[in-house]
Amino acid sequence: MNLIDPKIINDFPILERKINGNRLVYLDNAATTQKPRNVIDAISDYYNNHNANPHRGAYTLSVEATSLYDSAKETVKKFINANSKDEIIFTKNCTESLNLLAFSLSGFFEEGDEILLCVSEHHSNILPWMRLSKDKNLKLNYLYVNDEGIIPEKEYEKINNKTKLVSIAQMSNVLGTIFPVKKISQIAHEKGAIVVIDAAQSIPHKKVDVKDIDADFMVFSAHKMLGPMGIGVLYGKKHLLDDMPPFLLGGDMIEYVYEDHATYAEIPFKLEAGTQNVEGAFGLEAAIHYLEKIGLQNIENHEKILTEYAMQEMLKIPYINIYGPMDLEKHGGIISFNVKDVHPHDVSTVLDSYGISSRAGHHCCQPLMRYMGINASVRISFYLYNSLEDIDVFIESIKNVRKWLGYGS
Amino acid sequence: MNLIDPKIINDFPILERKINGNRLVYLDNAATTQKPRNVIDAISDYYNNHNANPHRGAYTLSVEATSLYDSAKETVKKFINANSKDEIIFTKNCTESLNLLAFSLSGFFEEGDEILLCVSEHHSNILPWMRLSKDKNLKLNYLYVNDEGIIPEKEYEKINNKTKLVSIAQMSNVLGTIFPVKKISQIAHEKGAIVVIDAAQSIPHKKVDVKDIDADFMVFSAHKMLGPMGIGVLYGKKHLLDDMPPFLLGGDMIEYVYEDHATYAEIPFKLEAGTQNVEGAFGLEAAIHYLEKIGLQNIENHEKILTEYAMQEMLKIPYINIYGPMDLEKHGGIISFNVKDVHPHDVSTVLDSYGISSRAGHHCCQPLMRYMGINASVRISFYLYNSLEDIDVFIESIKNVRKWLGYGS
Amino acid sequence: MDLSQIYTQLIMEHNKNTQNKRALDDPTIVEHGHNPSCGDDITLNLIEKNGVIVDASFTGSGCAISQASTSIMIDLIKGKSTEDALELAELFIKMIKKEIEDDNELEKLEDAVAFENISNMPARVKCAVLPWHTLEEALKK
Amino acid sequence: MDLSQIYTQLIMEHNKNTQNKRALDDPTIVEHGHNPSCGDDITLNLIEKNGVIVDASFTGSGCAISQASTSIMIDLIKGKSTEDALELAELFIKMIKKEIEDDNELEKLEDAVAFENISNMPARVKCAVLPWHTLEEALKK
Ligand SMILES: Cc1ncc(COP(=O)(O)O)c(C=O)c1O
Ligand SMILES: Cc1ncc(COP(=O)(O)O)c(C=O)c1O
Repeated sequence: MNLIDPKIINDFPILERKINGNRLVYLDNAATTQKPRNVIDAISDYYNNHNANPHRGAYTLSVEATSLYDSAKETVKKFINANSKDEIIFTKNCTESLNLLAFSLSGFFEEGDEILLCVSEHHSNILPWMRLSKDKNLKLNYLYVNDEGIIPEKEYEKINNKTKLVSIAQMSNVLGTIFPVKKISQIAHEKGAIVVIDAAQSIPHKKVDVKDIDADFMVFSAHKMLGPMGIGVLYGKKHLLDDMPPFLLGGDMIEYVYEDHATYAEIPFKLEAGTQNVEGAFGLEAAIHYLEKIGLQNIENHEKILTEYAMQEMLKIPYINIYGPMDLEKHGGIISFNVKDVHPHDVSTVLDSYGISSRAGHHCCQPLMRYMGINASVRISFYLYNSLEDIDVFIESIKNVRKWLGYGS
Repeated sequence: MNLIDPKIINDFPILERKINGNRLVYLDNAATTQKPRNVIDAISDYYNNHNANPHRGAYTLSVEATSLYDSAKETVKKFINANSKDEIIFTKNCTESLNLLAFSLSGFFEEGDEILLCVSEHHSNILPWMRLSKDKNLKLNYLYVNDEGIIPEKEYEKINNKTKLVSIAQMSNVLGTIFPVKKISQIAHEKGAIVVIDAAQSIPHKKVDVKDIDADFMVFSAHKMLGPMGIGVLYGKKHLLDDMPPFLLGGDMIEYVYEDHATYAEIPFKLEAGTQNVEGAFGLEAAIHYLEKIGLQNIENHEKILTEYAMQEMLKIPYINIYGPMDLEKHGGIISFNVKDVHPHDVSTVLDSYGISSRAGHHCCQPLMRYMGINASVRISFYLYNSLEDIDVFIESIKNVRKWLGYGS
Repeated sequence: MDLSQIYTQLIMEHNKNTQNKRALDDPTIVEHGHNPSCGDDITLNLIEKNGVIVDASFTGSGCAISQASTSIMIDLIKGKSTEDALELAELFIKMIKKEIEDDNELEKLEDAVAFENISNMPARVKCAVLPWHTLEEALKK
Repeated sequence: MDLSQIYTQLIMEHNKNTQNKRALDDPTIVEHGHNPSCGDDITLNLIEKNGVIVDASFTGSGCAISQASTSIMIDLIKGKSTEDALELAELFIKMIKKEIEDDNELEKLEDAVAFENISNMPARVKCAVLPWHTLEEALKK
């Protein structure tokens, strides 16, 4: 297992920035990632050379924009190993993808049915299902994790014949746990439930294959995988998407519109209303090309080395409390922790003064925080452009935190 | 009244492109607009120097991203003369803004209430209200236009005490008609109705003041006003936004989330779920700065001159049939027409061979097309970078259309 | 893009041809086909007897490409067996997708070969294939 | 950003100070204040008699900035009339917004002036003003 060639940091212009006089050490990749030059250039290229409204025009530019948009779908399709590019729906972010699902799947549920989540879900993978459950009198159930952030075997017994949908993140954005989604999908399918995979934190960092998982739906955001903001993905099996009523209504998703009724187009158009973000699609495609050039397996290995090193050094510091699995096979490149006596926000402020971007708070996972009995935590998260030196800077800086806050050490 | 300095075309890199060997004459501005260099550069600058997830981080980059995002809201607020930047909600496009409204306003309606649109509305301003009407047993009513695309006085009698909402485009994207929205707003308010202004086609081309119109809500898309794709705006009066339940649910729009219930943040956060498109906001701000540098009044004048010239030349061609108002005071820079015996798509294809981007079809306005008794039309639409020469090229080319299709002239 | 490869004389003649564009008495199969985004809208009328298409016509409206393609298709399928007609439809669609390797195969399409170049104009492909898709729907029922 | 301007000795002492962080018997006003996004969460207890704040304390949890700001505020408002306390709140918020022109005005804020530099750290402003907003809510009821 090797680290990625450190020269790739030259592909990321923002990493030349100084923060408070120090080199930027960007460790908030779970929130959003920095962009390589080829993605930034793709966006400029799009507006400099090809911009038009796709799908509607008979003229050259519009045809070009349409074909760029379609090509991006083809690239996403291959990236996740879907069957057809019509199974790829572009949204504005992972959150919209999940809202679309909760809305358009509502017809699949009957009073008393159960929806099962994990307690570690992001708010975006809780709230839409909560609203749906209230509207349709469903039961919202949770899988609970153990002290190390692992779901114990016994929890899976909650998947029963009443369970109509299981929606779970493949990787927790707080604990870093990689959940066994393939197995969960299999159990859920045995009980006849629909399986939704929130791949927001996994797909940027490892190869994800919808067929292998046998996901019915999968959602993620471009901005967490080197791509631009403002574009997200919903994957769905064709026969399921075919049966779903549209979510947003408007231009480009219709067949016929009358004053008092309307018919809708086929997928994927049915689920994409209004002018689509071709810039975003083109940028996402460039990001996927970059990821594939580096190699997903290399990225996964790189982050494993970083995570192992960081954990090892952090465990040496007695006043640091780390959450999440100690078994690194089950742990992606996200580490949540607390420093004794110091509030996470103060930790983050001190780290920032050394150039380190870290996140403090509930990480949009209040139910998990409450379940763990904490208010907030500090989180660092890695990506392909991080280095062992970044971790050294972090370890050195974290050792200064308590001093700044007036504690002996 | 003067034309804008033609040198500004140098600000738009794409206008150097050749289409089928000819200079690009981009006349599909009602669909989407081309971007000036300062907007394209702003996007690069954002990713090269400032990118982070806003609102959640205590570190420098995140604070910067937050302040760029807020600054964009402040700029939009001033641009439309809103009271507070909290009245500005960013969406992904005008279509999402309208869907958000139809969803979040549903509690304002009771069975039997009426929603009033104009027959010339874009599908995006029809379908969300149609679904709402079906769900809540409301009546969907239309104002009809006369032969010139003007709403006759008598139509306004349809605004009555049952009318709970009037949603209307300030400018029709087919007819080019500029509707008297201030007057409509006044009549509607007298009857106690909520007023929604679809400014998608107006705000890029003239000064629009929400206070002057007294709009309760206003919606538009950045991509039609020199800004990037993937970002739209919903303006709403604060007290109305305050009372509205959220539409999309997820990260960043919450106060407290428990396993079985949740409370939501204040506006604007409540209405903006998930990671927001800071790139888009920053790009939109750059677009507004560009528009203000040129001056909205100058843009309006420029387009008036172009429209007048184009109309004058087109009226000389006997086999061209123009739709929309002949009174140019009521007519923005959009001209819809048909060429005798030739289907609009063929017209558009022939124009494209001369480098001209025009649009053919129903322009997402099927009810209007049906009302006018046509299947489709050709549309040309102008913006600040178009010139009298562009119109000359168009007029010359349109004269060749019938020949290509095998007609004598 | 060379317009003259698209708006050929043959295609323009068929666009204006009203011989195939007419009502048909007692059709045995009527199939409606449309491209909502363009507004192309045709109704294909067929009289099928013992597996042979003895007469065919169409009504509706649309662009020159869709109208001509429909008219040329009707000339081609009249008198053919339904199997042969379906085979032609498959061949036409393959041609448009540039999936035909053996150029000799194209000969079977006769005048319809005039649409070979439409694949260079992605926005108009739908127009050219509309009648053929409609034919497939009609015969597969 | 200079950390030593933020994490001053005074602020750090108040952060660790437990004198003002305690329950209060029979408070006449109890107000809850929170920053959901940070997790800062305080409960302000006041005993008001004849328009004067005779005792005050707080409970809850939060970052050093919010804890210290609350503690310093409590020292400041104890013994003050409710009007004076509200005036101080206004002044404090103005200071953070950099809206104070006359530096002499700042003197009234005594130790709370230690938070003047927090305006250079927009992410932490909310923490510093939390107790003051909570006080306003408490007294305006
Ligand atoms: C009048 C009008 N309203 C709404 C829209 C929808 O805008 P968008 O497609 O950007 O959501 C458009 C443009 O397509 C329009 O012209
Ligand atoms: C696990 C998980 N799901 C969903 C989301 C929501 O993504 P977005 O904010 O891009 O919609 C995130 C990130 O914020 C996440 O970490």
